[in-house]
Amino acid sequence: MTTEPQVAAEENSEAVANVVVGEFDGGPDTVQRAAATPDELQPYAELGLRTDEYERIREVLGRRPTQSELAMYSIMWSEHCSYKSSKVHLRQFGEKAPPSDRLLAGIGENAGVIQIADDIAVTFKVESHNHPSYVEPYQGAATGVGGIVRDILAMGARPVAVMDPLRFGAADHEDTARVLPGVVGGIGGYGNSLGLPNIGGEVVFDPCYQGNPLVNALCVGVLPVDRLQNKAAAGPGNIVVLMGAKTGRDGIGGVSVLASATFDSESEQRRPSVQVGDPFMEKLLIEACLELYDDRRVVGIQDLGGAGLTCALTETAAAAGTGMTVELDHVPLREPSMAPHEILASESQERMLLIVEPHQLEFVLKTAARWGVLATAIGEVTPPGPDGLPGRLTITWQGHTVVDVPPGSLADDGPVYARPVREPADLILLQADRAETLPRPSTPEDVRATLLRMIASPNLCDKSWVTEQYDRYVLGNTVLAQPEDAGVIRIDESSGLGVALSVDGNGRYARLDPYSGAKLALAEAYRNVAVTGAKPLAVTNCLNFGSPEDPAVMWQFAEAVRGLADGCAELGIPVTGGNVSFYNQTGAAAIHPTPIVGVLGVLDDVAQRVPMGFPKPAHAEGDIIFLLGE
Amino acid sequence: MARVVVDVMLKPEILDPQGQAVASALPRLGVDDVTSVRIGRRIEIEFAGEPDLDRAREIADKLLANPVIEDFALHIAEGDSQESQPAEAPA
Amino acid sequence: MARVVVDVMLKPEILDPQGQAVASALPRLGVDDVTSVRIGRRIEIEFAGEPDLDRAREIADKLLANPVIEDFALHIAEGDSQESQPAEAPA
Amino acid sequence: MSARVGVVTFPGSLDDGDAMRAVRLAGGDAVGLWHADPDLHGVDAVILPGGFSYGDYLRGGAIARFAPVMESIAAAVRDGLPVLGICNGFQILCEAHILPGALIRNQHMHFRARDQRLRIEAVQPVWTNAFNDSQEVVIPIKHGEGRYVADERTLDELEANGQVVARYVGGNPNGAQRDIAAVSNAAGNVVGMMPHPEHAVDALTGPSTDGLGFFTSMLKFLAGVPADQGAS
Ligand SMILES: Nc1ncnc2c1ncn2[C@@H]1O[C@H](COP(=O)(O)OP(=O)(O)O)[C@@H](O)[C@H]1O
Repeated sequence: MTTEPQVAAEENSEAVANVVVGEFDGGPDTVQRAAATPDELQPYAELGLRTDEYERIREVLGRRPTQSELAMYSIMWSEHCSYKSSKVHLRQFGEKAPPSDRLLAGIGENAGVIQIADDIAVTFKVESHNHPSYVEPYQGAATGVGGIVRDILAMGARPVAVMDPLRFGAADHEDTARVLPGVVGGIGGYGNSLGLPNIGGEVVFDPCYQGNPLVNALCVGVLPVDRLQNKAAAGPGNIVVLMGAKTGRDGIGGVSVLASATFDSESEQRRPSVQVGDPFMEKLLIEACLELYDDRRVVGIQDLGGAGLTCALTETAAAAGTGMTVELDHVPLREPSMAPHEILASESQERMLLIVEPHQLEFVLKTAARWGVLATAIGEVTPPGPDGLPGRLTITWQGHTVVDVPPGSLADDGPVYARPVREPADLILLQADRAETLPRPSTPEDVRATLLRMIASPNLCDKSWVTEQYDRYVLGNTVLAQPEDAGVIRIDESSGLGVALSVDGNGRYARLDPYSGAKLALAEAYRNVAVTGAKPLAVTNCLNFGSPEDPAVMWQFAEAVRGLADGCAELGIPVTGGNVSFYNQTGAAAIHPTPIVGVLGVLDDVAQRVPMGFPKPAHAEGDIIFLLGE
Repeated sequence: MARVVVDVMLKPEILDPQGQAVASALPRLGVDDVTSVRIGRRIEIEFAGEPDLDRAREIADKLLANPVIEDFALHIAEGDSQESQPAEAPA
Repeated sequence: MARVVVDVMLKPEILDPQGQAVASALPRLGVDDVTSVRIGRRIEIEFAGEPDLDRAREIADKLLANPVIEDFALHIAEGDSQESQPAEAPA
Repeated sequence: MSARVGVVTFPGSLDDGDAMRAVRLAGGDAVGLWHADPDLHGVDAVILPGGFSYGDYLRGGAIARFAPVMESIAAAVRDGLPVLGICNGFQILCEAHILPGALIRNQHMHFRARDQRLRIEAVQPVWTNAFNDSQEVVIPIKHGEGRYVADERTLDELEANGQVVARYVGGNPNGAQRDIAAVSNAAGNVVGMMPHPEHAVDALTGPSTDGLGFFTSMLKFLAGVPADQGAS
């Protein structure tokens, strides 16, 4: 699951925000009503669904969807939730991956989990929050950190560090002066308040990111192997608990087209797509969840991110093959007037969905209360259907059934497209303009001038204005952080066991050759980890691209994925998770294809790590410097 | 001396973690009848000459409030400091 | 609905860098006649029943303002949101 | 038997684990204290750790000051209990008026994390007896609201009484008045400091081991100070 809103869908919906759905006769659009009014027009196109997709929904349901169902399908079948354009390519990560017995959870889970000792595992993942960070840099970046931290938490891990690969437009552009301080402030504000050391990242400037800054955030967490959690809503009769912040109208821009007729244009504005983060609530949520895991109180757990309750309910039920009944009236609301589809679509932050056995409910509520976190039973797991068929998700609101769907149809069986790909027309020209043809500095003065220009360039200059806003020491296990090429943290104080992490990417290389560009990003991160003395074990990635509907972009994407998958196969380490961010595009201009690759390695004893700087020579005559490689 | 006061508050539908944290601390002070706390900013702008509302509105719009998440309102206040404003001085 | 509004400002002798930053950005907006900008907090407290000024003053005194560095003032405001308060709406 | 040192966890405390580790490395027994529990469990000293108690959205420490545990601490302080407030803990002590002054937003308005040089200005018996007069140490800072302010008279008094425990040198990171990084109460048993000595106790994970001195000072004090230094 990702928290990346789909730009195209958002733009669509704004344009037609005033479409009214049929007559509303006061009550909600129920399943019964939907069955009785098959011809009612529905604004599926405005919600970003194609006609054939809408037809498929009607087929799945055997009737038209209710308003709430339509909202749910539009979210779950969107690019960012369904991976409909990327799925066919991402499969290579699994197919080409070397076998590994260390992988406890892989692609498809909230984050990949890698065993690094008999009883210790780590989990890590990088995710994007690009578009929200452009709209509201501070909150967008802050909630980006919040979102990836919950992914890690959902695996059963205590989050222990974050990293933040960033891309901005030109350093001297006035909008960069708005975006950059906000993004850095948001990442620091959220991460520092959670007590997560920031152990590395990137700051890169390029005009291609002017309208589409990239805010990727990586989180790594640690868990005892036997505390691994999963999202399956197993066990009919178990209780569905919503824990954390109240639900408000955050981030429901995408479904605001479903406004009821009673909303006037003024309340129309009261539909922020900006989410505000509350790191304090998240910190409490982390502590409460970890206590519940340790006490074995939860059967399944899922974070709420981009698609809110819709995603969490359908994914947990689908993962177990069970059904679920949910009473939306029990969801604690920040704004009492919310309609059911708004509750289902809300992207309010700092929430988790828990599946607990009935006799554990009291303990769960007590633990939550002790940490000052709201926890509410909102539903129940129901048995699978007869003949091994999966169960159904039914959702009621004020006594009416507003949703009755097979959860797998939303979570797993979304549309899949093999989009057309075409090599960008300008690529040949770009590639022909080779570095060899550039003028070379020939005199010492030229060399000096070139060197000075390079040192002063924003992409190479000192990054401490950024990194000084991040806490690197909290938790007391940071062994290497800025300005090192890889971050190293200690996991086990007694043995010295630790991990090294690096995130790297180069959009300019990828623009010239996405296949090699992705491989180079992987190689760089791999090297950065290896030179600390760590053994690289696993890969995560965030693929930032333009519109998948543009065959040239899709070609870049396909090539980059192929390159990364091949590179991983050659190096013998698996991709364990990641995230795709499409539509990083201003008008027809896409950003450079920017695959960001994170590599995690393990060190048996962090005291043996090799830092980047040359230490004071141990011998009077000085140490010898070698250059390895070609 | 007269100043323009700009009050900037989060839009009502936007989560206000600050206000929420204060609200939930109140019971510990023995206060149980507060239903909500919202926290925003108060900005006092002093002009060299007459307080200029239009100017202040422009400043608020461009610099003081973040229109994505905040609303603002402004008014002219008399007196040296907040305490001596008749309308605000029950303290 | 009525609320109590508490305005908290840094004492005048305490440097307010945020206000200063705004003030020094103004010339770039073409504003040259502002002599000072001070930034404080505006806190809106809603009570279950009638707005309770004494209660609010107690909350302000104990929690909302730190007397070492801040002053506060309070008043009752009518209306749903800041914009519609008559007392503050000469804008 | 080694001294028992309580470390309070508030909701939003972050450096509580580090403070406990530092106590152990210095040779003490670390005891976790919970904000909602007024019982100090008979500890010999208390550390209020860094973090963002209750989110610190209003002012650092403003809400934590009302935690049940703080009432017990305020009472025990009057009886001479050694208390160290680090960063957020310093803010809490100022908000509770256990220490004079206040900590407000950094002058440059950014959160700042860096390895900071400090000069120990008061070798006082409880928390800094392990240092030499005017010794310079390197200890990390990391805060957004660390600018120490007080009125001039208070500042003069602090200086005159030797209550300025440490000052920033080589650059003031937050605009603190008179470069003040740490102060004590008049009795000397309570010290508040913005820098994080608990992050400078192990060369592997910190910029130095200079921070250890604060913890060993306190343990030495509890073990019984040499007569010539005298307890407060
Ligand atoms: N956004 C960021 N967040 C955290 N650390 C960063 C960030 N950007 C750069 N850094 C860190 O600053 C250091 C220098 O970065 P950079 O100049 O990009 O180095 P390099 O070119 O060697 O990767 C590295 O340790 C890097 O991890």
